Amino acid sequence: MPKWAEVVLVPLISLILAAILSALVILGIGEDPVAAVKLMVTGALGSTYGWGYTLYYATNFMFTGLCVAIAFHARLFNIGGEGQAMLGGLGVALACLYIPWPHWSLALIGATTMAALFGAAWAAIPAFLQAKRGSHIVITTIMFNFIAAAVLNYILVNMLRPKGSMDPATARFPDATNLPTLHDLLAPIGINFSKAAPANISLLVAIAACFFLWVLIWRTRLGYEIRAYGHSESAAKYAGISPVKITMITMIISGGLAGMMAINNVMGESERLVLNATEGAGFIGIAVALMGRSHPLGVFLAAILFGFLYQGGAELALWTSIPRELIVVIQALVILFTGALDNMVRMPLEKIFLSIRNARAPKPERKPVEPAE
Amino acid sequence: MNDKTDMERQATAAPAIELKGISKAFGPVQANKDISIRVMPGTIHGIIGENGAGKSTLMSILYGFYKADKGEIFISGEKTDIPDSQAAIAAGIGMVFQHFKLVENFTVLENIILGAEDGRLLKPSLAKARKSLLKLADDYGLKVDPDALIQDIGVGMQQRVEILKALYRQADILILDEPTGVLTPAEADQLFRILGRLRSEGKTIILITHKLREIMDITDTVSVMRRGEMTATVKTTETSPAELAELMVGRKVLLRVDKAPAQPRDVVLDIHGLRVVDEKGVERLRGIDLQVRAGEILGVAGVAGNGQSELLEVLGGYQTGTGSVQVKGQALDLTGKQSDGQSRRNHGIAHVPEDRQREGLIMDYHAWENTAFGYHKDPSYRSGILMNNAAIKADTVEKMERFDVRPPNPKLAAKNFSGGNQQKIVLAREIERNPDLLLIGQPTRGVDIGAIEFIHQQIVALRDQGKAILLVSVELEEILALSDRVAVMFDGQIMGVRDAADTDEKELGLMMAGITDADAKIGG
Amino acid sequence: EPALIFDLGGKFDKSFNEAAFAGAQRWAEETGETFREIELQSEAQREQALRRFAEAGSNPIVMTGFAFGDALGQVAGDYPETDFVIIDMVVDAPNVRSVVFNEHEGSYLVGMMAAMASESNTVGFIGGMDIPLIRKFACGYAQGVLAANPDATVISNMTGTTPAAWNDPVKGSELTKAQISQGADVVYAAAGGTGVGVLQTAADEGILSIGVDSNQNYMHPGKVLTSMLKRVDNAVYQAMTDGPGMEKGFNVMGIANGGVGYAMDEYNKDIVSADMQAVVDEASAQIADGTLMVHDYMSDDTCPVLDF
Amino acid sequence: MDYMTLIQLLDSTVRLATPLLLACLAGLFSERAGIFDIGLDGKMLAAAFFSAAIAALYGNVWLGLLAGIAASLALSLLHGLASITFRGNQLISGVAINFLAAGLTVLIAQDWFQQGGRTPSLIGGARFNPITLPFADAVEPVPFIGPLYAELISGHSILVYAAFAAVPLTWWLLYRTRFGLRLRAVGENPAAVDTAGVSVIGLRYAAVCICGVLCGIAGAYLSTALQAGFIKDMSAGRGYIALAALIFAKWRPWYALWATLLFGLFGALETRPDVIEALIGVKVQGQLLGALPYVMTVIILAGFVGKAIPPRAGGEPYVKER
Ligand SMILES: Nc1ncnc2c1ncn2[C@@H]1O[C@H](COP(=O)(O)OP(=O)(O)OP(=O)(O)O)[C@@H](O)[C@H]1O
Ligand SMILES: Nc1ncnc2c1ncn2[C@@H]1O[C@H](COP(=O)(O)OP(=O)(O)OP(=O)(O)O)[C@@H](O)[C@H]1O
Ligand SMILES: [Mg+2]
Ligand SMILES: [Mg+2]
Repeated sequence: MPKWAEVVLVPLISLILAAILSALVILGIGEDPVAAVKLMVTGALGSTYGWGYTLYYATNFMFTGLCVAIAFHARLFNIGGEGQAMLGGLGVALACLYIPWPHWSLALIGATTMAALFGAAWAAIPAFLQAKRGSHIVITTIMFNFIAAAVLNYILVNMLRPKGSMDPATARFPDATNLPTLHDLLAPIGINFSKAAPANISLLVAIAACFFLWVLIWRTRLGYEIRAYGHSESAAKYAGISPVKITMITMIISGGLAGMMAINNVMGESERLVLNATEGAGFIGIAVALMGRSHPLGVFLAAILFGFLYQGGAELALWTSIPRELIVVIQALVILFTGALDNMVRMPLEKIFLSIRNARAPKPERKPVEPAE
Repeated sequence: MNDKTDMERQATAAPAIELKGISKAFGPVQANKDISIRVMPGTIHGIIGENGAGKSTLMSILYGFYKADKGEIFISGEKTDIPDSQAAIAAGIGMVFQHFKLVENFTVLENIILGAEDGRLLKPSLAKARKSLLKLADDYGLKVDPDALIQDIGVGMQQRVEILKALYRQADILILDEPTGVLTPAEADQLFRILGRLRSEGKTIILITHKLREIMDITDTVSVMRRGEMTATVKTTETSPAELAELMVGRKVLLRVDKAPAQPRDVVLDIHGLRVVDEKGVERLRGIDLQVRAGEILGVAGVAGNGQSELLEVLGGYQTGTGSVQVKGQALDLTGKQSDGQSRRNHGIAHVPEDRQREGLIMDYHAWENTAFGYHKDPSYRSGILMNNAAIKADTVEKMERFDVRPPNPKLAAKNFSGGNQQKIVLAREIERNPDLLLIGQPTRGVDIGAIEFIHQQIVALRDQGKAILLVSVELEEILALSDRVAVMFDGQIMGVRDAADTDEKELGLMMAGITDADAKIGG
Repeated sequence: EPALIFDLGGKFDKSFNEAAFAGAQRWAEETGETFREIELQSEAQREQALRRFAEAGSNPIVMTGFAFGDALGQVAGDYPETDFVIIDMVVDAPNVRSVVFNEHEGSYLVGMMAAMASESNTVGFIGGMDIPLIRKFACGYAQGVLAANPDATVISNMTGTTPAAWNDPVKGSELTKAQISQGADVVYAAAGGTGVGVLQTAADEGILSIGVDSNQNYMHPGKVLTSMLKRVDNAVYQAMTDGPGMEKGFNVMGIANGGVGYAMDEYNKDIVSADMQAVVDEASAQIADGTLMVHDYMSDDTCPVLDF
Repeated sequence: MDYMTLIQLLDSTVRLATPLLLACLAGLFSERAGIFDIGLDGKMLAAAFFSAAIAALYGNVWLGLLAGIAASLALSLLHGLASITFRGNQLISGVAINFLAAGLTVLIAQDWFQQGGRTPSLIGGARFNPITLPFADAVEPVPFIGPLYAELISGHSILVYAAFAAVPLTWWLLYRTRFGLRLRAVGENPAAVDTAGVSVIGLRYAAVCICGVLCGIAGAYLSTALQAGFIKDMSAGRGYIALAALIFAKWRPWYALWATLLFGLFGALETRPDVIEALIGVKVQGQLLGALPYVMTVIILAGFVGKAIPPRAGGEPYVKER
């Protein structure tokens, strides 16, 4: 099968199948699917305001998607992005609240560092347990999500909550730490981007992270070692690649990326740390990484798709009486068709392409027996 | 198509197996092309061919593991449909695969009854199988411990279990796919005695092997496959190894290693009192002393599992041990704390591991990425903090050319090369490093004749450049052909070291069985 | 057209948000007009929903839940023509009406009833997620219990620390059983969906329970002692009736103005004695006229009678 | 801690462990056959909804149970379709199923009952009621044994007894029958099963279906026995805890029992902070107490259980031809 079909056609057909099923569900609850899709598209992509929200969500998913993707390369399944992102939020909050930053740019650097450190630290413990004690990382990271929620709750309620506030949340960060939104960034070049939308400079950080991760995975020795370890632990040992080291480093990078999500939702959007800041973005990251085939570019695109679903779904809930759970169902169908059932699409496509190829080459010459990739 | 020769026409009985026009494609790969073959009952029929020629595929079709795209199967003259293995078993076919199909953490008995249980409960089935097993053991000398776990027994034993599985299912036709690849000479001999015995009872046997000696020794007829096609079927008595080799490879091949006498110089590798205890606490190496000099090949012979693997691993830096190992006078760290595969390479040690697919290569990496494997930190492969992929690719193209890797495409994933070519990629990587010491394990396991010849030449050439070579192989023939001196390992110890010129298979075989000179003399 | 925004718990939480919905519904039925509504699914949507409704011309915009405080503080200034009503939180802006409830007062009353109804002198409190607001309920309740019976014991548990604590009736049920085994024979649930499990188990095990926010007496007739009413419905109804141009500022809904109270209806009239009612009504009057002060946990993050 | 407190704690343990145990055994069948299943939670949730919904509509809890099993089975078959027939990624399929169940249950509940994603409360025959074992009342006054029998052993719903009976049954099925032998084999080396003439696909579907049935019972237990109705997300992550228990149990039935009882005990202890305080002498903060089971799990995983080796072919689709 040609590469373009693998990369474009298969996911596209899967998406269409998911869309058809979603439409059936919408019909099933007595609503009009065409109107719903129109509303979603105009709501999410029809204005800079919609784009602003779509990109805001996409930024979150890029970070968590990359978090899961890098771990996948080392054959580690990090389900703990949620907890790592929560701790990242804590790091951002501490950085923004207790350090008097003179300018947002410095604050961004400081907060990013803290977010990454906190997220990385939270991932490092399960990594250590896996590398040294053989504890199953899937389970420890799930447990660490729960523990993170408890720790964050404790700290917010008992330590960071301003006196008299009933919200388990920190105080608002000082103005100097407020990040420029896309409106601020695009105004100088004459684009009038919606002022209300939360998409902010973190989007650029996320895109940079995608690029750096791509370089890391495919252009550096560390990336080479991570992938080698992911493919074969025994071979990695032979080559002098330490499983302990790779497990630790990969999970630290992974947790750091998840933690960095906090510069978007905590620092960029709410400008304070609330209890439920991550809202399951860590779990969406799994779907994003899988759909993006663990490739940073794929993660980028999948994150935007999920951002669209989130924002489109919000618009649906805003203007129709369709329950918000419909979006959960649509997400599920997208994950199912593009992730789990993609062979259902690929197998027949492969056959079609093979027969096309055979039809083109009239007499199969005596080709060497080795397959051509 | 091959000429339907005389012999088959003369036969009066219907062939036990007849395949007609079998074709099979895996995606774009045409593994079998219009193959026809007849196998007479009560004979041993050999099939030879290069790696990837399609031998295993053809047999798997006969056994119902794969479905042929085209073609017909006749069993004892009757057209038989074999859509799955169940049908094959019902037709009296049993198969021992190249890669055993055993459940590792089941007992021997459980593996034997799997799929052939009597009734829904296990107890009666197990009891019955235990009885038949005893009888089969008596009849054919196939002794196994029915309660041992597969993961705890050696490969030779595992193969027995596979054969017993087939016999327990009352197979009349037995297919063996490269059965001797993992066996010691003694085990192989025993296997052939058993096969002879089975033939004499009227069973039909198909034997796939790369070893021409085995073909000549035991088969009645032999078919040659090349690139998915059947190129010839001949009577064994009417052919010669040289002819078969030529039919296989499509050109003349040299069947012996041509080498000048060694000119050993300084000691490069000096091992004293080396001990290794594995994770389970079992002592795998129990005080090894060995020296390898520059310009010589030291062959380590032994039945698999007697510590050779651990020896290579500890020297290669990914197993911990105690004792002293010096390379060119410098001590190696054996604790695993300051050392790993990387530091060994810095010491000028190159290592061709025993299992190329599990250790030597990343099967999903491109050939060029595998060329850098283990040397990915080499300065020449680096530009700044990034890897210099262009340099690696260029290097790969050169190496592929020098080692005649086919196809010479650096972008092909390692898993898409045949076994022989995979081995050449590993060899190219390690030999071209110009190491002071080359560790090399099972260099030609599962490799076809054409490639073996080439690989042996490369090893000898490296020796002639004055490098020290430690060769581990379970093929005695290979050890004797390549080595200048031979050490025999048994139960984690060195039983003795001999000059290759002064010893023979018989003596080494005894030592491999743990019988020392003294014993041998008393016994003999 | 007014708009109503529900908090993350969802419209049908059988308590807080549902009460708001009921108030809006009542307004719609009486006036024959319609209102817009949305259930949030994400934190980032708070501000989004506010802006979208404001831009679409909805007025007034009513929101339920303290968590809107921050977002409203950001948004209110941008839409000076729009009136906002926030419930459970104070936002200081000229076009915002803030409605807060003295839940501790209502909880105090039901606490007194619990103490009087208890035969074992042990009563329980089961909270949802452990946040200050819920501690405020617990603290008021405990004060009421001890006021009615200084020897009584109050057992207090929170269901959990994550939002899942609002939706875990199984755990609510186990907590109830645990409190029963410690002797509790009246339990007060302030736990959203988890409370459903509490009330159910209390009914199954033959003890009394106390509902929260809305009147939940009907859920197990004769088994629910009373419900602590938080008249979110009234607040919403009032806001919608007042409409644009309403009076802004800070509205405290306490016992004095009927904002909180306890529920009496046909389902519990047989289990609440006249004596009991008399005592509670007297306390209610004292709180209303300021002679009795119930300590508010959130005023200083401490509770004189209960440890958390 | 006195004896009655202990009995009460254990009683609570049994109730909390039951859904975990059923889900854990469900996962055991699936994973022993080589199909990883992180969709246990979703299946439980779907079953909880459909059993409560049908029980509410027809007033018959047995019908409800069947409906719950059917719903869970349908999701299992979906998982089978994705991971067996189409050789998809088993983890992603599980994630999708969890999302699907979370969304669909509320959507359908809202469509059917308009109660904000709940079912009406179940009454009478629409619920599984506790069963009093013979002589429980008579034995009650006997010291020690009496409370043990009357409080702890007697007085659970029939599904609890079914769950406990499922443990020896599972053990027997796995280790004493042909089906069990083949099932374990297919999770270790499907090629061995295939070449032995047994259908890998058939076996795996069978395992996945058993998993569906057990998850269905677990879900029905939540909404029709422990509770009297469905509310959204009521599985509250129990499917994940069951998975943790499965790894804890090293994929073995008896260990699964002990593991889920241990997790149940954690849950029970969480309802009794006073007992914990009495036991360890310091008051534990509420938020931290909630995290205790998870912390304990991590500690145990790190310290005492060592490497749990999953079935070797687990998670990998069986691919013969590339
Ligand atoms: N399951 C499979 N899927 C795809 N291609 C396959 C599969 N099995 C074999 N092939 C390809 O078919 C060709 C024939 O392989 P086969 O295993 O039959 O060779 P062989 O003669 O047994 O070689 P060897 O001596 O190495 O065992 C090879 O190119 C191989 O890569
Ligand atoms: N705690 C226990 N209580 C009762 N029976 C047990 C317990 N632990 C194990 N068993 C049973 O004892 C037998 C041997 O157990 P063992 O753990 O060796 O199983 P196994 O067959 O080796 O499993 P596997 O194939 O997973 O390695 C099994 O039948 C098992 O179910
Ligand atoms: Mg082969
Ligand atoms: Mg075992």
